[in-house]
Amino acid sequence: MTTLYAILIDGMIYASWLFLVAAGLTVIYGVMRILNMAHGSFYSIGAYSGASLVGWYFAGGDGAPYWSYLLLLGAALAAGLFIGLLVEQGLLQFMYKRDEILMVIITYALLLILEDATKLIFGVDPYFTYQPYSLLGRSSFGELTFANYDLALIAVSVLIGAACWLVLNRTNRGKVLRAVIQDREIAVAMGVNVKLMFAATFVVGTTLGALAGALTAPAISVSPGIGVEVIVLAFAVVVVGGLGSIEGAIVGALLVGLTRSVAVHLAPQIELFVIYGVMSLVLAVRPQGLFGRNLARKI
Amino acid sequence: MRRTTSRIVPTAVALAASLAFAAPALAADNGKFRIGVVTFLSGGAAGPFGVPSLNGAKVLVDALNEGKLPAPYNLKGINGVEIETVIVDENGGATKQVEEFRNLAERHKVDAVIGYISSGDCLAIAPVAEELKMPTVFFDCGTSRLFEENKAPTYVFRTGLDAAIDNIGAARYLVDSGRKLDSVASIQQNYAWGHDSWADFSAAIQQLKPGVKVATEQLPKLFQGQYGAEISAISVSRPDVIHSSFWGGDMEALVLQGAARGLFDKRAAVLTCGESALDRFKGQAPNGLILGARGPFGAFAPQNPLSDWFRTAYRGKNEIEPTYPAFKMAQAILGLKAAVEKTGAKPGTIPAKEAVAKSFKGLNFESVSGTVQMARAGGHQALQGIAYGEYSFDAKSGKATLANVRHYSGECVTPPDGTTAAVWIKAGFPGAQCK
Amino acid sequence: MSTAILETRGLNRSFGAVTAARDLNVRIDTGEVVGVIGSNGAGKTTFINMVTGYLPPSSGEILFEGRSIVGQKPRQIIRSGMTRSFQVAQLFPELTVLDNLLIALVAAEGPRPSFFGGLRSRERIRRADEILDEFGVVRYRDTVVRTVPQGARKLVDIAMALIGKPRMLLLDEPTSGVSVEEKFPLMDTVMAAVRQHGVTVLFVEHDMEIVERYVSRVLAFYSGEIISDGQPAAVFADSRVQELVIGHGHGHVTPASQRSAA
Amino acid sequence: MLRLDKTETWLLAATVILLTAGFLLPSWLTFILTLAFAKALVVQGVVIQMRAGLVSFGQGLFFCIGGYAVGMGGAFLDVHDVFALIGLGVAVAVGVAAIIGLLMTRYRDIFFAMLSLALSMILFGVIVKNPTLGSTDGFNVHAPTLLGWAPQGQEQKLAIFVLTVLIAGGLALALNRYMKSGLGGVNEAIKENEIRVEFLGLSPRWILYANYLFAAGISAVGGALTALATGHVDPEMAFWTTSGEFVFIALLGGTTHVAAPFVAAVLFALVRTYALELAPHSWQMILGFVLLAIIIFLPKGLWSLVAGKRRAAA
Repeated sequence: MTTLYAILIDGMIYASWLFLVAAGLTVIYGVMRILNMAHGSFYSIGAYSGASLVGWYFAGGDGAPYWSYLLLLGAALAAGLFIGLLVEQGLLQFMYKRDEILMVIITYALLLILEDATKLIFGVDPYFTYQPYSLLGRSSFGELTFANYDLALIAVSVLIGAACWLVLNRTNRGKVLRAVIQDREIAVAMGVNVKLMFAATFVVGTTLGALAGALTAPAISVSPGIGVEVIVLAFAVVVVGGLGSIEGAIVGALLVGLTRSVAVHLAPQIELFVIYGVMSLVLAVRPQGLFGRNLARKI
Repeated sequence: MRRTTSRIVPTAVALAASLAFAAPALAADNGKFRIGVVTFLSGGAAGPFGVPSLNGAKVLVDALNEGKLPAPYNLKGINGVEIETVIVDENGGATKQVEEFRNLAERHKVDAVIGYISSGDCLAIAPVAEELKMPTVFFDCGTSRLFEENKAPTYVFRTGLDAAIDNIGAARYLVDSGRKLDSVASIQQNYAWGHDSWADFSAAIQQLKPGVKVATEQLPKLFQGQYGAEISAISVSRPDVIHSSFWGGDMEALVLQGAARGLFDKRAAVLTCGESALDRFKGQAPNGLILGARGPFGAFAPQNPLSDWFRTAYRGKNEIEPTYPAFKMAQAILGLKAAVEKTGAKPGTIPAKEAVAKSFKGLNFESVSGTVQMARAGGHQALQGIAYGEYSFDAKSGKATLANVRHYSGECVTPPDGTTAAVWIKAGFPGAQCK
Repeated sequence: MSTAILETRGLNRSFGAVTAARDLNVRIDTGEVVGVIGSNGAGKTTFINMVTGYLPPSSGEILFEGRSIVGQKPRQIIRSGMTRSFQVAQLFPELTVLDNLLIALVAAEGPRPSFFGGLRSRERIRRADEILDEFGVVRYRDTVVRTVPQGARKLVDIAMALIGKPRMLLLDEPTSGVSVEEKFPLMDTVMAAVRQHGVTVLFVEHDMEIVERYVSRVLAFYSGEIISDGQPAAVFADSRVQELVIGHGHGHVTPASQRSAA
Repeated sequence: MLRLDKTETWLLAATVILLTAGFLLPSWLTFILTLAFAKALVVQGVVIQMRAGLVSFGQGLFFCIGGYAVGMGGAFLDVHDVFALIGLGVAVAVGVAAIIGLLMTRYRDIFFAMLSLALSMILFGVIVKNPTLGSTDGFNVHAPTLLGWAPQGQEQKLAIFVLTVLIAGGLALALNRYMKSGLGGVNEAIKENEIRVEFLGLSPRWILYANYLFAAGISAVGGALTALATGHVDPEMAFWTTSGEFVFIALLGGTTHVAAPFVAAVLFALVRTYALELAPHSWQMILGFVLLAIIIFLPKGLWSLVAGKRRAAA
């Protein structure tokens, strides 16, 4: 019994984290058809800026601790905006003619660069900024205790998921975006400023990545390589859900998150394979992912 | 397109050739004692291990070149020869490391190599070091397989301890501290280090306290960072003791998340690599958390002129206390220095590699961790004790110290030659001398 | 009494609510040259796609030389002797015209191309040059297809369809996207080649002059149905065809060409 | 016909030059070359798939199989002859490819890339979970024998270099034939327009399948030679970043000429070694910039440089 709801809560927490990590990736792919390998770097940059800013804030000592949450968000936004604009304006905008797979490789190069850049800027010592995490305290369900911060994370990712979905499906901007997704040429013909759309989307995507990092930072010890670790995870989630679909990312995250937590509780031995297992399985049955559209070519 | 090979083939060859001739120039024989230092500068192991060890190396090498060390190491550099280091990033896998090792030996013409944190790299490098007759000192990697597979070493030495000792020591500490110890939960990173550590610990604890139950065995992926599900699983299994060989960021994350979720309330937990974060926990780790340092290093290192000097010098350069990786690196360098100088080559000269290897074998030398005897694996493996203690944080001073420290002599926790750790534990530690 | 080479019985196909083919019963005899007319969305291309196995029919029977080919893959149907060309020429844009033909020749030699036998064998190049000559596109021999004009691309597309020595050839709007002055020369070349190989032809066409000039029989499609079938003169005289097809047909010649040019 | 075309003559020449060079160059360099050529064979596997429009981010799967076949053959099956070991690796790799190829050939573009990545990561997981295979530490390869002859130390390294150059040369000839063969042409055609290939009466899937098996085989040879040269295998071989490196080298050289991957692999090894020394803290960044530069300025790889020069000269 305990195990059951442990599985559920753990699954939910992990799933919400997975979604946070995957959201930016799927948004960018959905609009720009770029499978962004550098997403992990945006995650770690967010984590580092969040951690260092908060760390600096608490090092200063006096100052209401609760402001640190705003600092986390601020750091994420700043980092996301900066790096997003830098990469999009400085590099990607000249590459949109290239085919999808080449974009993957371009972003792979970006990953290599950003990983070392982060290292040069923030050093290799792990950042350990626990305050925002321990600040919220814990709550107990029967014999199980959970950190309120983790539970709050669920709320946050629900909010973000809802926001993305609403923007895409309920606003004019979103409708225009979907037009761009459907057919770039026609959108251009309709006078949509695709360049702007792309820039905006990319920045949103990177910011989401950075946000995921910043929100994770207090719960972990931020050290080199965390970015690379999340890429493959995020890919798995997005591919399972269907590339470019927010709904897909949500379902993918839940599926992977819950399956994993079942494995951890009932069969720790197979934990390592769960994610790739789920991914290969889904792809084998439904190549385009659960929510992916596959377009037969017109001849 | 076809005709183009005509250009590329010669270019390639020319390029290769030019490099070949460029090589000696690169390894200018400047009469300095060249040491290849290989440690993690990138990836997850850089922060907790790589950089502290590199800082340790820098502090020591600079001081040696200035002849600033206390006796018996007051002879300048190594045997009076100035030391020059060639630093290599250990990141990137064993294949790449073998390639880089050959570069060090044959292109940079180093006189010795010190390094390697990853057991995989040590296993891959050992045979190459023997083949190239290159004195090589492994300062940190802990795999028991190192000298089990490389039975008759000549040029390979390890001044760090076998990981089996961490876990035998941990088991003894738990038993001796007389805690309630009916069930043990395990959480290890899912790779060789974690597997081996748990295998040794569970075997040892079974020997010392028969009938201990295993509550759960968790094996999260290396660098996973999120341990929510694992922590719940452990809490649900209600163990008396938790054993973990986690290191670096993963360990800090586990402690933080576990503490926040009361994982360590009313139960003991032992972290075999915990000491490396002693000053980083800042009270986030619960008092009473049992920490190890993979030997008498870092905060466990005894007071002696060398360790006092090292602590001060390290603090002076890096504003923080040296952790165990820094101590282990220092120990490796001191070992090499001692070995070279014991060859009796006249000061100011670099003795032949054979001579260095010969005098390193079975060497006794003073180190930042006390006296080290190269007394295992036929004189190629350091024999030292291990210590464990409880984390205790003083909120007022904001300083963390170690309480209830227990030391175990090398003879107590180290298998004698001719038997493997696993066999020795199973047999009930025959010949172990513990006071 | 000539024999049917292609026959469809009660062929139906619908995309969701839209019916692209309703109860099509067509019988084409060996040696015929049949034109298919109809406004856009009348189901002409759908018909060809079903017959060549690109679209599975919702229901109905397709017989090629008496054997049912429903459920067969395009490649199987092609091998059994019925090939097609495309409304938008389907070529290998980054390869030269010559290489396009060479690959078609390799394909014609069998379903398992050789691992090590060179693509540019003397024999194949000789054949390719003959074809280039036959279709009057020699001057594009070594040009990358991407940069070759529409008309020539159409010819190469059709030439590749003929390399397999088919007994039946389906042409999907052979002149769409081709400039007015190119049209007749193009069709002349194609029909000459076709006659020389003695191939039965069915082609979809918007341009009524083309249809009138080359076909022996016309099928008029309207919203998935055949509303008229017979001698060109008779079909064109049909009032429903006048109203539903030709009216639209002409109206759509230009858009069609734009579409395929895009 | 066994008439050699120009490329083949040059390949033979290069092989001979390298063989002689092996006895003159310092051993650290021959070692780098050995690894580079072995790696280049894996890259060839990536390249022939790229020519068909598929980018494999999981070629490490077969690289690793080749390597572990050598290691395990020596450790568990008591097979020590290099040719037997390499053969074993190829057999296993092609066998595995024959099964998963049935699945893989259904995918294109990033789906192919992602799924190949996932599959090689599964192998990584399997090995990591397996203590008898040394988990992440891997294990050392037993000293191999060449048809009964058991060279030692320096001699052994040289023998493996010679072996690698000979095998690489031979495979280069075969690949050159393959690239210019009917099948090679059709592979490019599939990249250009798969539907047309189907409408020419061919089965793109069957052809991609054949291509996939071929690629798996070559990559396994590369893995086997790497294992023989380094004397050690570990799961890193199947990790996705390793596969990323192969894609990197493939782009560096370009897919237009059979010799490109070899040159690219050598350059890569040298660039990396020196980047590692000049900037031990930021060598990845250097690689990243090189890769970007290649994509932006030489989209067809270094080879276009040479080809371009030729055109200019002509």
